[in-house]
Amino acid sequence: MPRTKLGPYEVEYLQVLDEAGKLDKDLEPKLSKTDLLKLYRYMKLSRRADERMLKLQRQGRLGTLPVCVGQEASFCGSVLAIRDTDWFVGAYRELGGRLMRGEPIVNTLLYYNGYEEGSYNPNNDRTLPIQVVLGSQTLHAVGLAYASRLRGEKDTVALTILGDGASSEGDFHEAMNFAAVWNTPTVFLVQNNHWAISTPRDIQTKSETFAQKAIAYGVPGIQVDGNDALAVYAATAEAVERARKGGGPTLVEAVTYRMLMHTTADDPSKYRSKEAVEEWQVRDPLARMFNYLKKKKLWTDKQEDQLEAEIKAEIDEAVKAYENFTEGKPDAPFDYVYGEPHYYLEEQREELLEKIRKDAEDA
Amino acid sequence: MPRTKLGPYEVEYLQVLDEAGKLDKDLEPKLSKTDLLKLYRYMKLSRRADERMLKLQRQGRLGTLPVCVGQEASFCGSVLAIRDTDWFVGAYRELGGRLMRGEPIVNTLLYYNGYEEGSYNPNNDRTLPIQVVLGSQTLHAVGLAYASRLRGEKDTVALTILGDGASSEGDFHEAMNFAAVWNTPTVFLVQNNHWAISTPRDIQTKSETFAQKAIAYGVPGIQVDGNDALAVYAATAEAVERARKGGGPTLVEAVTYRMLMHTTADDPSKYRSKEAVEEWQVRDPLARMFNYLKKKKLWTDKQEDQLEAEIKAEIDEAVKAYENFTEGKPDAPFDYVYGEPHYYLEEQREELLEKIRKDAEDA
Amino acid sequence: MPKMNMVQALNLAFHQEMEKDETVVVMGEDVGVNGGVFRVTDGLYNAFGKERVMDTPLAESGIVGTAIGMAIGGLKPVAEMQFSGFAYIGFPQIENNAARMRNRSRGQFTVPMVLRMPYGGGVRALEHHSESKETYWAHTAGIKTVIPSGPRNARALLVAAIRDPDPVIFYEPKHSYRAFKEEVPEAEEVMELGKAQVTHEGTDLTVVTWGSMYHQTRRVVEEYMEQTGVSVELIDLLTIAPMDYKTITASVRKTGRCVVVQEAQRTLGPASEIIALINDHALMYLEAPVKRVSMFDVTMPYFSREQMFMPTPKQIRRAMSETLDF
Amino acid sequence: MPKMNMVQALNLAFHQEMEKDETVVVMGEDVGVNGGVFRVTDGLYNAFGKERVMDTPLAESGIVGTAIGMAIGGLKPVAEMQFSGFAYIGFPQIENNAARMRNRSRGQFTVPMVLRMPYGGGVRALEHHSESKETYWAHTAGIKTVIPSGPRNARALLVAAIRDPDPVIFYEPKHSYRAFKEEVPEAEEVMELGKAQVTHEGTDLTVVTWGSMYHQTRRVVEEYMEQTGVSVELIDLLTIAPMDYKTITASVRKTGRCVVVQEAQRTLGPASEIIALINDHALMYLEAPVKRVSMFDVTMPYFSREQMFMPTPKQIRRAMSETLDF
Ligand SMILES: Cc1ncc(C[n+]2csc(CCOP(=O)(O)OP(=O)(O)O)c2C)c(N)n1
Ligand SMILES: Cc1ncc(C[n+]2csc(CCOP(=O)(O)OP(=O)(O)O)c2C)c(N)n1
Ligand SMILES: [Mg+2]
Ligand SMILES: [Mg+2]
Repeated sequence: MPRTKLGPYEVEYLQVLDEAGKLDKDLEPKLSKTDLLKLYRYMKLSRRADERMLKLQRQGRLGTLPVCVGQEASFCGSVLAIRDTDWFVGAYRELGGRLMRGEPIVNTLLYYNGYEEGSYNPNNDRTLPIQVVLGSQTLHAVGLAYASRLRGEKDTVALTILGDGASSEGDFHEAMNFAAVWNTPTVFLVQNNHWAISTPRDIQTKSETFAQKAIAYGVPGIQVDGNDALAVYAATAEAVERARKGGGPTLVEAVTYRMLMHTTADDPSKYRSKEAVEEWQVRDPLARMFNYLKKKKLWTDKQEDQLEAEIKAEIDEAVKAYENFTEGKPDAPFDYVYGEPHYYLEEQREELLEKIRKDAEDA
Repeated sequence: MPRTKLGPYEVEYLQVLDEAGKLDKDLEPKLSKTDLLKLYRYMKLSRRADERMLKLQRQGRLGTLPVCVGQEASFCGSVLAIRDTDWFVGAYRELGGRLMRGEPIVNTLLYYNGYEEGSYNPNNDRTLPIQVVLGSQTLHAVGLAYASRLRGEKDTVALTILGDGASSEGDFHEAMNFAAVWNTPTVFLVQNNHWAISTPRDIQTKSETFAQKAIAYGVPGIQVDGNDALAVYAATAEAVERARKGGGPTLVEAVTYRMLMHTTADDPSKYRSKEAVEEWQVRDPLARMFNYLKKKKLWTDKQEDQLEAEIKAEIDEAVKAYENFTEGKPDAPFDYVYGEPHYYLEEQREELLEKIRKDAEDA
Repeated sequence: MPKMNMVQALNLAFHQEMEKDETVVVMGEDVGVNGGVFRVTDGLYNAFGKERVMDTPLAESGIVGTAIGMAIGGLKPVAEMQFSGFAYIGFPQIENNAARMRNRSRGQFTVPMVLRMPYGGGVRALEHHSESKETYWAHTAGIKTVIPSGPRNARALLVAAIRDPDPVIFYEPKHSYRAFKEEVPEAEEVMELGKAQVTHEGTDLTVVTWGSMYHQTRRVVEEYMEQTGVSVELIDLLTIAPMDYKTITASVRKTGRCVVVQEAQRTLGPASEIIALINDHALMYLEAPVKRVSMFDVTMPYFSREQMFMPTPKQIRRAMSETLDF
Repeated sequence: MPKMNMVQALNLAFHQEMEKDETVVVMGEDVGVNGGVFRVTDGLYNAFGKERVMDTPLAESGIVGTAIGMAIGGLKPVAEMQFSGFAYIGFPQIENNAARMRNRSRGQFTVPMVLRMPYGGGVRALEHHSESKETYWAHTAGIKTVIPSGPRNARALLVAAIRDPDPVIFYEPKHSYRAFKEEVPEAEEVMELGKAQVTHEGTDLTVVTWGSMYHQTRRVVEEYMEQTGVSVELIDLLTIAPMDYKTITASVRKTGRCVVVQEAQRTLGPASEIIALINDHALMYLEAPVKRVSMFDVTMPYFSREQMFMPTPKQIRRAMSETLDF
């Protein structure tokens, strides 16, 4: 008797619009014109905002920051698939996704200049702040999805984004497992951009794909071309739909590439070749969408110019608002230690204020 | 165009000797008579030692302890597949496996009576002590395997054992991932005994098997009948062989059952039915081995009686040694804080001794 | 009033709070069908169902991290770590997220959760089952660390912790779980967090302690007062952080002498902070050094040697005498 | 002697130690090809190869846990946590295993590993990149917690830490990584762990500090002495645990006055322990309360407000004056 096989276990791969601009009609998601243009707009806004922030940083006007250039399809495509009432639980490399959630650009600028004032989203209270501790947010997304279901919101889902590197953390494992066991409406999107700072994807995991990690938890997994906004949207939308209907979590891997440095503090020439990056240049998600929209007669060069101008104005305005920002009270951190005051903290607040006063006097 | 499939990914299932005593000749491992009898002997010794410890505990002569009844094939079969020079990194539910590693029974008794004196193995310095923190030991096994390889021990492997419950810990994920990426000679054995205290296997994971979790890491996985010592041996031996040859880690799932309480502090009637347990009674690993050996003419009823008597004597002796154990010096814990003394600790040692003296005087 | 041990009193708090507020949920390893390994959550599964009383997979970071999500999402999760010795696995989620979400989001998101865990020695348990490491939590801004000492205050503090708008670490002295009973009123009782309690007023010596050391110390104090006529002020700390130092320093200003009894290891145990606060606010009133009675700077020994390493009644008594005679 | 900053000095220690002892291995996120995000391990990958200089998957518990295995297995792993704010994820492995293996195995197995991590504020970094949480480690028996203050002692202490038979937490003040240079001898230098250093002898006031606060404090002290003629004894703690309290209490017995400067949050920061030890051994010599200058009991603010919350030079100076004038 031969030894028996268990399985087979499978995950899927999805590409709708390939890098040469070839469209798979059968797989094309049914997106309205409005949605398509919104998607494109935010991808572009994300790109331009990144570029501007990079410039500001180089001028010493912002602290260390990550940029998202090249990954716009992945985070904009996925965020397009959820509603404002769904939970969005990201990391830090999904600027356009956050902007789609209504986050003002100025908040991002404040955030990267060291102000808590910029680290929340005043326009959507179901978007968690930027998460620096890799992978830890994925558990929050499971808890949020659970809470929504228990509180009777039958069709709220939570979308969480993490990096290829973050998938190595124990928290990702525990989050996938809890989501599967509890069957929570949680969609996990791994942005596999091939790098975790200087660490290449192959040092991160030996598995051929990140999508197949779904098999460990008995849930569906799908790998998509992460530079193909239509594929990312379609896969996420399907996962969201399944989750809304009580079908539980899905793991989506978006294969993309980090085109620039990890953060402005990083020098990628230490660890990767220009050629590796160039290979990905031709797969640019923005160009691909642009061509698609034009082919579909939804977009013209003139509209493109208009959009660029609009976006520039929007970013200019945000930069102005940022530069006019007047610092809040110095003791603000004491307002956010506890919900109810404790005398010892209040005494310390007074000490801080006195210290500031005296430091100024001693000058 | 249809969406494409990735995979298929597979894991294997192995059973050699089924519960009805049917042997699959093609799969029967080539074990010498000596090895087979050794295997059986330790399975039996484990069972009897467990039974005696349970009795001692009920008489108040030992602290809280777990027993391993029903899982003997799983830990003895796997430990048989490694050498004394390999690393053994267990948890706490593998008594017979530890005894095979040369651990004196008396040490186990001392350990469960709260003495560090019993928590190491004087006869083998490649057996880590009992690990209480679930899953954390799996990472040690990866590091040990790595160290052995780097130090030029070309064919040393590390075998680590964990429970189904422990597989939910992030550490298990990280250990599997590190082992795979580093290609370390590490064999992971999940003893799936269906329970983690009161938590049934289905609340632990949604995946059909624990073996398929290997797919997440791109390494081989195999599920075996964990009450079939021959299958456990064969699967482990194969994994060990692969590891020795530089083929990297393997995940082995041994499907077995916790026949008794979690520990002596636990009352399983709170959470599981007698019927569920009875279902597994017929799959007893000891009976299966006994019949196999008899059929093979390697064992007789008379030998069985002799073995029982021998084992009883061995355990009696250990209990006597345990009862004659004279407590070591009270300040011993100070000897094991640091490898080199620090004056502050030495002062505290003096304080302890003085405290003991004065407490006695004040009596 | 019915007499209850601490397990029963905590269980009462759960039943009443979950009845009253349907956003309260309970989660952890074996807390559901089994009612928890110490039976603190007994009966909740049957009363409130598996959606509100969750047996989780075996993963402490997972428990804490999902509880954080639930708390942000409008629930009030009360999560159990089976023993405090395993809670370190959930610690990163507490330090990195629970303690910071209010500040990080400028109050947009808060984490009203409770993380309960049995701590402390004296129950003949295995390694990792006997530690007192409240310092790790108390040194973490943005959370509160609470330790009840008896059935009645355990119940009233747990209710307060559940209702508190912030993450509360609720350290339960497992040695006192079933050690004695107290009258616990059926009607709701809530105690304020962040407040110590003077349980015995006195003028000659201040003794500060908490958790399972409280009752041992109380017995020593009462016997001592009876035998010597010395007047001792005994303070049950109840909250480690934020610390109600004024209750302590007011007492020390009066007595001029102080003994602190802690089960924790010496270096950087809560006694160190108490001494620092006395230094800050009452140093010049001291007539003797503050005496700390504590575990030593060693890993908590296995149970055969555990008792010797923990503060003993005679040791506490000697510390009191020496401080008075200084 | 060549002049080096702390990064260069640490790098020198690595090169020499790895050359000398082939059981020394280096591991962590981005420590290999990239040489670490602060370049402390620069060049090691090329010099010693990827088997001894490992870029690991992104998992702190994995790094610490596998390092423990390596250490038991005969290597001397030096693992890096990219920032101390992420090291909590490795903390359970340290508390539960590294700190206990010697005791658990009665000395059969030991864990000669070093866990390095940059800590502290002042570098305009993101959330979680600016904490000083040495207390968590220092409250853990069985490990040593070491914090150098300058290039020369950083190098000599790292060598000692690598050779130490036990787990050492090596907290690197990232603010001082490149802030200044010192002469560092090419020839080997080793400093004893568990020993504080009196860097300035004095008679009127003792000032204790460590890590990145050391140099800021030193400047204040030197200026103060010059301007006022007061004689200050300055102590660089260097090891937080086990603490060399005698160097401190001997000094306080002499001066009668003490200021402790710490970057850590107030409650249960190392200053609390220093005050407790002064209480234990030198209380009656105190002519003024010990003054602690510290961060407040809040989450370290984002960098725009960070400096204000950390000890400032003027604040340190005022603390000295107030203590002298008390
Ligand atoms: C828990 C944790 N460990 C380490 C870091 C430091 N760090 C910041 S980003 C990064 C790499 C992240 O890689 P990946 O998850 O792939 O996301 P990407 O940056 O590529 O978007 C590291 C190591 C961190 N922020 N959190
Ligand atoms: C990290 C950790 N969390 C919790 C516990 C408490 N605990 C001890 S055994 C156990 C169940 C373990 O189940 P499993 O891994 O399946 O092993 P088994 O007991 O079935 O052999 C639990 C929750 C622990 N020891 N360690
Ligand atoms: Mg990445
Ligand atoms: Mg089990």
